[in-house]
Amino acid sequence: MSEQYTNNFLKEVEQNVEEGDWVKMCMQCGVCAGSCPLGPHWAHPPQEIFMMIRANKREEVLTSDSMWMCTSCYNCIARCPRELPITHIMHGLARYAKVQGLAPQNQPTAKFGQLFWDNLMKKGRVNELKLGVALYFMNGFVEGIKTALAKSGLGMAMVKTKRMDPMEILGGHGIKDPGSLQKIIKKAQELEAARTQSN
Amino acid sequence: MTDAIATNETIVVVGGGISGISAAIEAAECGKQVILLEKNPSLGGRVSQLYKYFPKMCHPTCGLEINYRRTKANPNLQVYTMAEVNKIDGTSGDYTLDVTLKPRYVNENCTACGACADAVEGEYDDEFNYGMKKRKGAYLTSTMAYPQRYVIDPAMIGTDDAEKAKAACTVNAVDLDMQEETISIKAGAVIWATGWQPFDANKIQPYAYDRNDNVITNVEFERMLDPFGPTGGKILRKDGSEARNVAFIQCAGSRDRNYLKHCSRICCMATLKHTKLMRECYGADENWKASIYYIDIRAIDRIDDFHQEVKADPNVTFIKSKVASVTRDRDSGNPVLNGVNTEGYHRYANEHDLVVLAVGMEPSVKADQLPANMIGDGSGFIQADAESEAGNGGIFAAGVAGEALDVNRAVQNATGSALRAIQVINRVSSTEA
Amino acid sequence: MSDTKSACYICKGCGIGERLDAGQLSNIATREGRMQIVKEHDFLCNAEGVKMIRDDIDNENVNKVCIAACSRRAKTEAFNFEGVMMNRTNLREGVIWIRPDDEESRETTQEMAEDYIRMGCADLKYMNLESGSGQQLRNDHILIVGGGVAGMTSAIEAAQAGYKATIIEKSGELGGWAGKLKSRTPSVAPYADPADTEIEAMKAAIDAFADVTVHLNATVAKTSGAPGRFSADIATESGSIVTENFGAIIQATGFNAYDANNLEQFSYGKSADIVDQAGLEALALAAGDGAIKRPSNGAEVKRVVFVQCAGQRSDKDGELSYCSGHCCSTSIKQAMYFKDQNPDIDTQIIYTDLRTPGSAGEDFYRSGQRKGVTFTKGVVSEVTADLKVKLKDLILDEEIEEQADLVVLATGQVPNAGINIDAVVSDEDNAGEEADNKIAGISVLNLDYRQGPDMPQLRDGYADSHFICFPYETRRTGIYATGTVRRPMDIQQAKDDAAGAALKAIQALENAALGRAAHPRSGDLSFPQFRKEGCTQCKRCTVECPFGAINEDEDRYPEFNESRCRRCGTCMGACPVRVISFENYSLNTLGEQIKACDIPDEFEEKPRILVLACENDAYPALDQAGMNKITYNPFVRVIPVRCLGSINSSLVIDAVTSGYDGVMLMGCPKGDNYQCHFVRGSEMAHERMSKIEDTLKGQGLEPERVQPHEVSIADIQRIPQLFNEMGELIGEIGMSPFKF
Amino acid sequence: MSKSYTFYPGCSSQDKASGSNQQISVAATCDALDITLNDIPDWNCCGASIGYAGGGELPRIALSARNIALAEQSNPGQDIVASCPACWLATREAKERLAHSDTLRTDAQAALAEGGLEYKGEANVRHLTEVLIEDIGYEGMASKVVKPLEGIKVASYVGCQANRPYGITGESFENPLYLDKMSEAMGAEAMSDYQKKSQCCGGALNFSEPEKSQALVKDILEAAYDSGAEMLVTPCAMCQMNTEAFQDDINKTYGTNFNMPVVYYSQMMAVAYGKSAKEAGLDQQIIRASKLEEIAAK
Repeated sequence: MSEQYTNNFLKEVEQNVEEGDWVKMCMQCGVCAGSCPLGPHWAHPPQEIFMMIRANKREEVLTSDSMWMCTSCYNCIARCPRELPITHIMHGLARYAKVQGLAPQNQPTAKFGQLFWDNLMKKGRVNELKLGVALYFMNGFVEGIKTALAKSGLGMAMVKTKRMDPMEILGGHGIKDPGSLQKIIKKAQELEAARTQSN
Repeated sequence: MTDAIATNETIVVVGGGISGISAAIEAAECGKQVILLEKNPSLGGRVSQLYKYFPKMCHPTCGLEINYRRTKANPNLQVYTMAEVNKIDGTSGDYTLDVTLKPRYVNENCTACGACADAVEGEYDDEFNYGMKKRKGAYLTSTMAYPQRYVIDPAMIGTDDAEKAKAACTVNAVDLDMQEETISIKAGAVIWATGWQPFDANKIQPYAYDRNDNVITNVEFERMLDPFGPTGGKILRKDGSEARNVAFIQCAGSRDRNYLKHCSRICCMATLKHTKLMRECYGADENWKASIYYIDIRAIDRIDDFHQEVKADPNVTFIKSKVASVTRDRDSGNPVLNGVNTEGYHRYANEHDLVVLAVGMEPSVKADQLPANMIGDGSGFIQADAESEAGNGGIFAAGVAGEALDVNRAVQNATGSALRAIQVINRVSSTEA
Repeated sequence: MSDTKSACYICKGCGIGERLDAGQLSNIATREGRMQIVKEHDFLCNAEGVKMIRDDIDNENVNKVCIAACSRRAKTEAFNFEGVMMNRTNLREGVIWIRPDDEESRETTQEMAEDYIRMGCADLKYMNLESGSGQQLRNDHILIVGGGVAGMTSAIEAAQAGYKATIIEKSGELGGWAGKLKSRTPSVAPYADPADTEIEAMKAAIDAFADVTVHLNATVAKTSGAPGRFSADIATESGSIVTENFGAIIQATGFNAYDANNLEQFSYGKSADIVDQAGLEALALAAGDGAIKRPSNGAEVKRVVFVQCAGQRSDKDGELSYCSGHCCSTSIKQAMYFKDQNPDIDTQIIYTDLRTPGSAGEDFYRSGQRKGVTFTKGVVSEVTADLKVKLKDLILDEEIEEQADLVVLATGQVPNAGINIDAVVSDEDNAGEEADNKIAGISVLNLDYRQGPDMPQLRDGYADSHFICFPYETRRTGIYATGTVRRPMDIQQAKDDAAGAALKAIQALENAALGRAAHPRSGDLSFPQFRKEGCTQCKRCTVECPFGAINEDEDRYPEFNESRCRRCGTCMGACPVRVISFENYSLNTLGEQIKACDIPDEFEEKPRILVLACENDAYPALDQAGMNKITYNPFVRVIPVRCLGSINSSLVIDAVTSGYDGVMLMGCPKGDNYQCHFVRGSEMAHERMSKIEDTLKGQGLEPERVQPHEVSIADIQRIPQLFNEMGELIGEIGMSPFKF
Repeated sequence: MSKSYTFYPGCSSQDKASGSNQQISVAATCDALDITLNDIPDWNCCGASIGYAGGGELPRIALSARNIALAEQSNPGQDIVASCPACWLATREAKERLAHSDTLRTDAQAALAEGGLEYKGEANVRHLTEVLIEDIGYEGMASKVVKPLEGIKVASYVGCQANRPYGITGESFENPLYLDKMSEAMGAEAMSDYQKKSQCCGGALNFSEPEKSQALVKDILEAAYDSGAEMLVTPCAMCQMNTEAFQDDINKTYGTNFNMPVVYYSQMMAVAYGKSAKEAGLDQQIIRASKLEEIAAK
């Protein structure tokens, strides 16, 4: 109770979240909330999340599924009268929640995002087939079969139109030396961890 | 015309809106020689285009009438219309202004009898009504116009209408050969009162002003309410139907880093006034609705009572929200406002008959475009230089040229600027005495 | 009156010649108007026409000129003859433009014009040249009451213009509230940080001016006189009274802080850690560059909450209904005191509408956010003595309770305008407790005016000022209110305002020296005089003068103070025995115009409707009706008047009893949002008309034959409509029985 | 004379990937316009808009930094051009962040050093449409047309990332007109009244939150039909995939019967420039753009 509106969480966000030091600049006009294509699916629209951060509602914010609704359409950024990089702050908050282990369980975008990242990390380029398959089986084997069947029509169409290659399962695109890229990224991850508490 | 009779004890006021007029008259009534320069054919500026003032709901022309009478009665005050300043040279107590006088094509013989206007046919956009109405090529800006002298639209020169106007004038007032000329004016001090212009609503793309006929600006709405305005005092949509469900979008362009970063101060009060005018307009008929979408209602100081009165009006709704976008309803084609009421997160998509954008004020001449070296703030308003409150040497901003102000504050500010100009003049005369 | 020579010039331009029989008008001017010279001209306002008039003035000694042409509002530059008496007979906007150009209208239109010629000549006959009172004095010394930022600024600005100033400050030092601030909100870009109040610099500047005198711990014991010759008794520190003369007065008596003890819900007074904004400034000054400490225990403040609109914008009894304007920026500035010293201190501002207008305001708001000040849109319901802040968070839509260790209440400004004289006056009728409270208060000016010791007040106790077009115009000529006594404002606005007030004071004393009237009849040299032998000492003129221009002398006769007078003529309208007049505007000039108009006998079925129209609004509206060619009833005869206040009931009664079928008084809107340029003129006229109803009935006349109306300058269509309605009414109730 | 740029194709544009038809048509178009595109050797994925979840800030930026470093190494002085809006955006964003933050720049440099690379950040990062509009111009594009796309009514679906936050200089975020102008330069008829030009299609969330984003796609297609269009044209692989590939699902969900071809502006241009349907990648449409094919066959 008495912790209401102490700036602890705001400071935490400013230190650890991508573009987090912009949060304090919001003037609660709500143009972001009204501009988001998935707006209706946000339990807490961006402007409200900013207010919650100032109100020190750490748990509520980080366990929220809202940030994961961001489609990266940049409408909010384009319209924000205070020039807050809202899209990036939402990404940053989502990522931070995930790192803190507070992101909602089975949040599909959180999972897919991780799959995507792991996928590209393997070879330096995205392997769409493997990504697709992984996506289908994201919620377990049985679910996966269902999805796969449901989507097989699409899969076939993609294959038919040469926009998907079944052979990719055996390899597919990639950069010459994924190892060097992985080194670079590993270093980047270490440096970022050092800069924030996100480890 | 020969150069104006002016010395380095003359005060030149640039801009004939309410601030410029006030500064000029107040100084002249202290016995100073004053020259007032206005770029339009008549004085009055933006206030002359307003139908009513907040908070008294009285008519700007009422105060203008008194000011014009004071002007006519005062031999110390010379007025030049259609005059623009190109350059100001010199220093405090000794300036020379380089001024261009555009041809009016009507000389001082004019009696404002209107014969020329009756004689011509061609019609042109009426800037006084923000182009919502047409006017003749020979015209008087309004029946309150001062000087009460007709003017001929340069676009009419060379047409048959021009000759018709000349032929119709029985007092040899129409002079089609009038040429643009440049004069130089001496001055001891200059008061810069070039005022403001409404922010260009086309730039506010989310609100579709450029693509939706039923999205207009607050200054256009104001013209509609004037019985002699484009709609004869009715609140109409482009298609001629009455607008009874009107949305007002505050901070349209203001408080927004994408457009104007400053708060324009007057827009909240203007919108509150507009809801009162809607009530006046629809009278006993209760079938009307005004919705105000706002971030903060800035009805500063004593006039907050005005805000309270409007809040008490059952037909007026306040929504705490910066509208995200204005779209069109698929079936009715009516404008739809999309956004979120941030007082507890309520999403809306509201259909209205008419949307009024409360566009803000931007300085007509930005500080960095001035013909003399003056300091501006980040928004293009002129500010006093570091050394003194007294301003940039002998050049002083008055009214909205210096900050977004309402009429009352603009006049106050202009009166103070008049004194600062007089201080310079008195210093000059004492050293030369 | 003996050596006058009158001339009438009839213009035939702008269609007047075609629409009217000018020859006939000339005959009337000569025969009935008794004009010694009558000339017609095709284009009177051109150089040749004007020369014709000028020559008659120079060579024929013409000193009374009747210009029968367009409205007095048109071509004023052309018809401008110094030193002669002149009037304008409006044949264009007033006759041909408001009548249809057809055969059947021709006769009535001509008659209209003929009447106006008769009236113009009559008016001229009784007009005299303004002579003034001979009271003019020049005094370039300005009395400034109040040594706060506004008063100091007025003094400095006046001195910089070469005028003398004397500041009377009731406290022991200059600076007022601003002097008690650690810093002020910034007035120059980038509007990012608290700025120096510059009070010390201003004090130094005042010391440096030889012509600025300062009396500390002093008050004004008595003020008498008028612009140009005010006399003030100054009760000085030593207790002695110093009497000095001044040309004009500026009242810069500022505000008192709202008494936060009224705000029980916020526990002010129950904890030392709950302060108002002034209290916070004191703490900040005490802290210097160090951390601000909690008054209760001297511990460093970790968490400060600012409660905006504390006791303001409220409908609660004893709280302020208005917004003090500066408090949002002030709280931001005060939050910066903490943040600039130690960014880890939590500072929260709880507001309903954040009001930081303009370019400066919005930049300062952003700067506050950048520094980490937290802004919460919410309503604080309670602050407990142990500093729990209970609020409704309007964004997160929840009731919450927070723990602060310092609470700052943003309370409002209460004007210090002296005694509410209207309350006093109204109490002569009904003395009640609540009225007594209103009277409570100490006079700041102690005017020895018949109308009371201080300036009239507006709602909420703010000192008089016409608050849109003419912010400085008060009902006490030559006395200007400035700063927070006039309207809530911040330091920058007060400085702007004070510079303007200084100009008005300078203007007032310069014009007083020349006997020229102040706004709105600026430059008018006419002056009210009265016939002592006729006066019954009824005091009406003194009471009704909106500007308190009239005192009573030791013999209880009215004493007119020229430079206080605004020349509206309300006194002339008030006088039951008709003894007050101006040289060029009197019951005679009006009465004779009314008489001069030809009244056909009732069988001709040509009624006469007399319209007395305010020259400020109704008359310009009629001109515009003419410009828009809006036609109206041909039996209307319009006389422009300075103000409806100048209309004496006897004029109206004379009119209806001499055959006019209707009389209409066209004045400005009255009441709280009055638009009357002379404040109460229009109101007085309505009162007077309501009082003559019985007289009319006694004469067997329908009261509706006399109609006062509130009209505005924009009633271009409505006024002609009212004329026509009056015409119809007369059709219904019949012509006046008083046609002889 | 030929114009040369360093080219960043991006994952989806690879052979047998979801956007391969874009790559094919881009090649054909550039060939017609005498534009030389030199691939960034050994480019890697940009991390796209979804990379944040697994990647975080610096690692994501490092991905783009590597591409920029490689580009500057291989083709010094050349602008980096991407055809995929996501690739363009990620790369340009990374460049700006690195320019604005010394911390990020130092860290990124340190990371790249692990791969023996050095980041300069001098090259401009541009989208192919920028190149076409600014370096070739609408007249320039029109001048190469051999088969005007007469009678084809297209709705320009600009989408998000080709439009916000950077977009094309001088264009509006809410109502961008450049695709209309390009279509008209090709002789097609642009439906100027198209209301969903810059409406989001759900992007990557089409995979994780199909129902939610397909609701958006439904509006996009519906508005296209409302505007009288018979074909959607887009600059974005993600948009193309989302608006074309799921029309069946949407028809099932909403009982609509959408069947609107969705092509890349580059496919449209390739046809107008006289390339074959195959060269224009039209054989890879799930919903055949038959009208374009007809013209191509002429």
